[in-house]
Amino acid sequence: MLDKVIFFFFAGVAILSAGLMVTRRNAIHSAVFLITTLLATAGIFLQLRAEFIFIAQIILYVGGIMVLFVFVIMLVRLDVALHQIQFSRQKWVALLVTLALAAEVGVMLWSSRNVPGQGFLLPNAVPAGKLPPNTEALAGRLFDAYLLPFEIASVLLLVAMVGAVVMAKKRT
Amino acid sequence: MQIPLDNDLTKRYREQFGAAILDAVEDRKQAYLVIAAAQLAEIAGYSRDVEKFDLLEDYTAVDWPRREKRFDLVAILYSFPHNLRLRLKIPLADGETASSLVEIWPTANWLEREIFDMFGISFSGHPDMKRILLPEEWQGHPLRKDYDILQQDTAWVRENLGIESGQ
Amino acid sequence: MMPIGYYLFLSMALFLIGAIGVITRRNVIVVLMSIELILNAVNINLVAFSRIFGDVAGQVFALFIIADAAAEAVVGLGIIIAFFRNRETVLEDEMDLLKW
Amino acid sequence: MNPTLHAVLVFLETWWVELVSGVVIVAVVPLVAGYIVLVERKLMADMQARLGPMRVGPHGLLQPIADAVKLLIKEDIIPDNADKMVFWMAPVVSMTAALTSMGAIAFGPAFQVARDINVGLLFVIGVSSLGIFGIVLGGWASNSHYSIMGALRSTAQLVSYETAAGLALISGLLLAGTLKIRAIVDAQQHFGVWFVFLAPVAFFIYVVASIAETNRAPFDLPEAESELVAGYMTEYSGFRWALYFLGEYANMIVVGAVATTLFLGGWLRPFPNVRWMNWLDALPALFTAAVGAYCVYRAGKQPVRVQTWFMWGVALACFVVALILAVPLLVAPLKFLVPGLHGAFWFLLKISAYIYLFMWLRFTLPRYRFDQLMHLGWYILIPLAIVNVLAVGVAMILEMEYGWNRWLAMLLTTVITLATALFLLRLNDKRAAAASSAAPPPEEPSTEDSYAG
Amino acid sequence: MQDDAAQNQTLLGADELVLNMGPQHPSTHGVLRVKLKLDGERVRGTECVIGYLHRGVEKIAENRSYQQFAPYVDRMDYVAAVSNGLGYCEAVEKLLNVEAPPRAKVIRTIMTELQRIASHLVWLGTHALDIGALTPLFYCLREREEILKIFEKYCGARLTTHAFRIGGLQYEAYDSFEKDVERFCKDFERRIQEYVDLLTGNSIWIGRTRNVGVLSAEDCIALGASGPVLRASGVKWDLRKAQPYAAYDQYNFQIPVGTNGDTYDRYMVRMEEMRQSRLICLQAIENIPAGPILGKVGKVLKPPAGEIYHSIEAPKGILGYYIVSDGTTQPYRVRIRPPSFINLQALDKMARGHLVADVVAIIGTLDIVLGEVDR
Repeated sequence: MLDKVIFFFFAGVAILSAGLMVTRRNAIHSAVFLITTLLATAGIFLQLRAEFIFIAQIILYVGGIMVLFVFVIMLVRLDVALHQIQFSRQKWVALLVTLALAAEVGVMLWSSRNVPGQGFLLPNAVPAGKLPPNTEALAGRLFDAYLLPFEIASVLLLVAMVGAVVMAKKRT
Repeated sequence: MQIPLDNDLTKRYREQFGAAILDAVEDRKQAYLVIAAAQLAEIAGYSRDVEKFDLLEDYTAVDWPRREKRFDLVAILYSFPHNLRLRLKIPLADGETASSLVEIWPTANWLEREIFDMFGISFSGHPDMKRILLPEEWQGHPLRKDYDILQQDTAWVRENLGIESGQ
Repeated sequence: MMPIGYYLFLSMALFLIGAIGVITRRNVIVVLMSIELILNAVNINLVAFSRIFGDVAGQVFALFIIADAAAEAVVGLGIIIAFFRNRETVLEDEMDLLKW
Repeated sequence: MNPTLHAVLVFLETWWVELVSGVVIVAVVPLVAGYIVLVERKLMADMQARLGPMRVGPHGLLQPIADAVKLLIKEDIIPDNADKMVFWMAPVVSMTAALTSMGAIAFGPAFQVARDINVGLLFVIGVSSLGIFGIVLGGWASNSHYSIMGALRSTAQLVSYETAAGLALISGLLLAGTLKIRAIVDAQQHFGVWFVFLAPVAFFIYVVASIAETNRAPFDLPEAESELVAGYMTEYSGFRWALYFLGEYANMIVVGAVATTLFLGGWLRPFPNVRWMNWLDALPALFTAAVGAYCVYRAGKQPVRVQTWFMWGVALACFVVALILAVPLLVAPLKFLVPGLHGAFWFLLKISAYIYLFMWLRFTLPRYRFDQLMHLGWYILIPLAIVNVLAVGVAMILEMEYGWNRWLAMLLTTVITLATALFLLRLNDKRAAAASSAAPPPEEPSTEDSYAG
Repeated sequence: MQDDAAQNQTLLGADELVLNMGPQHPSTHGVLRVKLKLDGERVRGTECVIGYLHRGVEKIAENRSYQQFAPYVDRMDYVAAVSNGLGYCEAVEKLLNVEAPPRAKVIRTIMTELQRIASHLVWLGTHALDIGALTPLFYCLREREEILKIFEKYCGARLTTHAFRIGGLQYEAYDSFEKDVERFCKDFERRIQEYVDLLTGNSIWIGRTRNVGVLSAEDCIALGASGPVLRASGVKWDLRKAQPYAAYDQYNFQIPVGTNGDTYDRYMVRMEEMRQSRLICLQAIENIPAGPILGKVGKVLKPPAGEIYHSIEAPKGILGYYIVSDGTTQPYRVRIRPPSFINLQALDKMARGHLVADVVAIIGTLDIVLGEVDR
């Protein structure tokens, strides 16, 4: 019962603010709504017992990337871009395509609804009690099975940092 | 109290500039030279470089309305090496411009702007010749003797408040 | 733990809204934000399935996606600043010259 | 009884402790923050040979309430072309970030809202870092030139010092081995010594970084009165401004709590495991009793009758608290209460000591310039923090693998870190000397000479 | 302010941003407006807009008698009123060829040196406050209070004292004058140590003041900067030694000199000056000569026609009086050489290339008082 309440609250907030994010004219407003979406999805991660991803989402996504976005929006004076039209001409084509996609996935989800095992022949979820403590398990898996991807990710971040600094440097 | 002065300083000035040195006087043991406005720049340069008066302590003016050459520019020089003070007085007629001393003593910049603000004497060669203390749109120059202290007030009151100032 | 269908539906919805954002918006910054939204939608799926199987691999992958999203946002914004400094605009349509 | 009512009862039955603690935090913290402001003003006055607020209530004790009422009824002005929604939201974000991060802090073994999040400490840091948005959006929304400059500066400062604080905490967490707040304090109990003695440099870096993170003392540049008038808070007035202010002080409590939990042994009394130091258990009760006695002594001297009554009231409150702390010690059946109550006392004592340090620095040190501040952050603090993390790691391995004595390993690594610190400082001085000896910026021949001196 | 903000394009844009500091600004020591031409944070140029406090003192002087004008002089540099009064009284005495009696000269010296300490204390407090140190201000005000008590006991006023008269003094030194001054000087030694502990060794203070607002000796002399600003740039010159007035020739004291003329050197020079003033006071109260306190000056002063220029070493710099008399009881022209006005001119050369926060420190170190700048 509690799960249902929490899930529908967070899902509702996420979808609503995502929709608002896309339609706002002012970039700062859309940034603020994106932050609410990210926080709502973080809530869903918490509900899925994924604490580390929950906190990683808050620190990295909201505390890191979104601060960057807001910083750039403030630096790039937007009153210049504001009164230019925000939506491109092929708006209706895009809506049409996404509606078709939505209908297709919806029908597939809906038709499989009453097949036993939620339609995907999946085992029932592991009861919450037997889940290993999240951070320790994640750390264990990350640093033995996925050590190489971890190193590659760090190299990727380094490349991104150097690239950004070179890109944004004032041509003096 | 004013006795003509004739010491080696004035001799050097006279032999250097001759007629430009109109008068050399000592008043209450303080010497001052009256010089012609034309040679102001050279005399000032000479005083700083040769006579070592490296500090222009003060630069102001005095208004003598009844005299034909109405204003007296007064430059007070001080020499650090000799610990000596000298005053240069430059008589100027109304409307006549003096050559600016900003190149010789940069401190003259604001001092000349204040003289212009208060007396209306403008200086040729000054980088930024405009009023310094009073607002730009101020009419008249307060420190002139003929500047009535109420004149500005009545004009302003009539213009802004639309009534006659009762003073 | 809700049945998996709900999570799939939620992530699909977010993905579609992100796609609409990418396609319809002319302001590059909002396009970048929509891409972040899409990556986030993918994360929901990963974590949901990781929760069902009780295996942490999904969450590790989600962590890598967050790292990648960060790298992508940093470089994207770098380009935008460099571009804005020269052309005074952030609208996609005006970014049509390969060399200016 | 219909199912929803039943469900609500079940919900309340399992979560009542968390709910009560949550309500206490949201209600008590603004009051406590108000009184911290009063203590700060009184302390500043005392250090500056003056009296501080004396007018409202005896010795100014009702000053925070007066401030709150004033701020409530003050007209709050919204600048004309300000961004209404974001302008309203910014202070709220900054305040909620500070309060939610308090949810995970354990004020004593008993009082904790989010009971066992296993990312405890990370939650506190993550949520309190959301406070940046409050400042950035506040600066942006008020649309005045000064506040945008203030907002940009404080964002840069917060982001760079958060990195340093994070690294300092990592070296503390290495020792603790876990993120759960209760487990960290238990680890310190198990070690028998506070982590501040094992990783002193980490503690020092965290103190400096946390001062910068809460925009205080030598780093309070964003609202440096002299240049930017009030930084991002310029356009705010009335209760909105109070929200920002309370957010800053709540943030100070959060930062103090994190430092206490990780480095100063949370709710452990000094020398937790030493048997013959057990008399320290009596200290909390004696301390509050002493404060009560002092109030009684001062009560007689109050000029106004109301103030004497008030002092008697304060003295009574102190004695009651002292009683609560002392009784469980003596009465056997109440023994189980001792860790909870005394833990809370020690925790609050350490936080107040930490905040006293903040205030002390604010009264004595002048303010850094912005480039010096960023220079200190990036060139000295962050490299030092990284080296410290490596050093603590090496110390841990030396101790575990090679069986070195723990103290020896820690001493060795601290010495290494301090050596790198000196090297960094010398490098910095050389660089600064080189920069300043280069001729002052060349006099470019500006064409319009209107600025000629 | 709005028109300036409109000029600047974007924070990223290259062209300059004109930031307006003042006239209502917490750290401009009065009504001074400085228009800063900024390139990002760097100051490219400054333009001072002054005159908000202009009261036309020199015009008033032409309609007042010599004695009536004396109180106006205190209102110019209201932080160091006693030295203004001393300058004016000595100038008029020179005009009258009258000499103040020795007892008056010694008391005048003591009062002027006390006023110098008080003026430097106000400077130190506000300068430290601008750079962020909150505490020194209250320590300085506490000491200054002692000095103001002495002034109040002597002449009834604390700030604009009008303590001296042309020809000598109006009031005899009250009986515990020597004791008060001695108690203050004894106590002041320990107090200065408190400021030194708070600021001199403080690395943040050194960081904020070392190499900020550097002014070389040649620039100082060229720009006419005088007083502590000149001495901090390495010129060992003090009017009290070069052309002694009042009773300064009877006491020995050193002239503090700085080396590279930055804000830190000016701070050290002014601190040392406070110590020297304290020594002068101690030497002076040992033997205040007995005798009359007012010279042979009649009720109505009619100085013979002529002009004189007399300058003294005020706390801010050289304070000069050029008085022209035409034989009547009212001066024909009184010109006051304001040290703050001329020192402020050096702000533009000192502030170039620095950050906005430094401009605040530089205005503080120039120790300007707007009453004197605008007159």
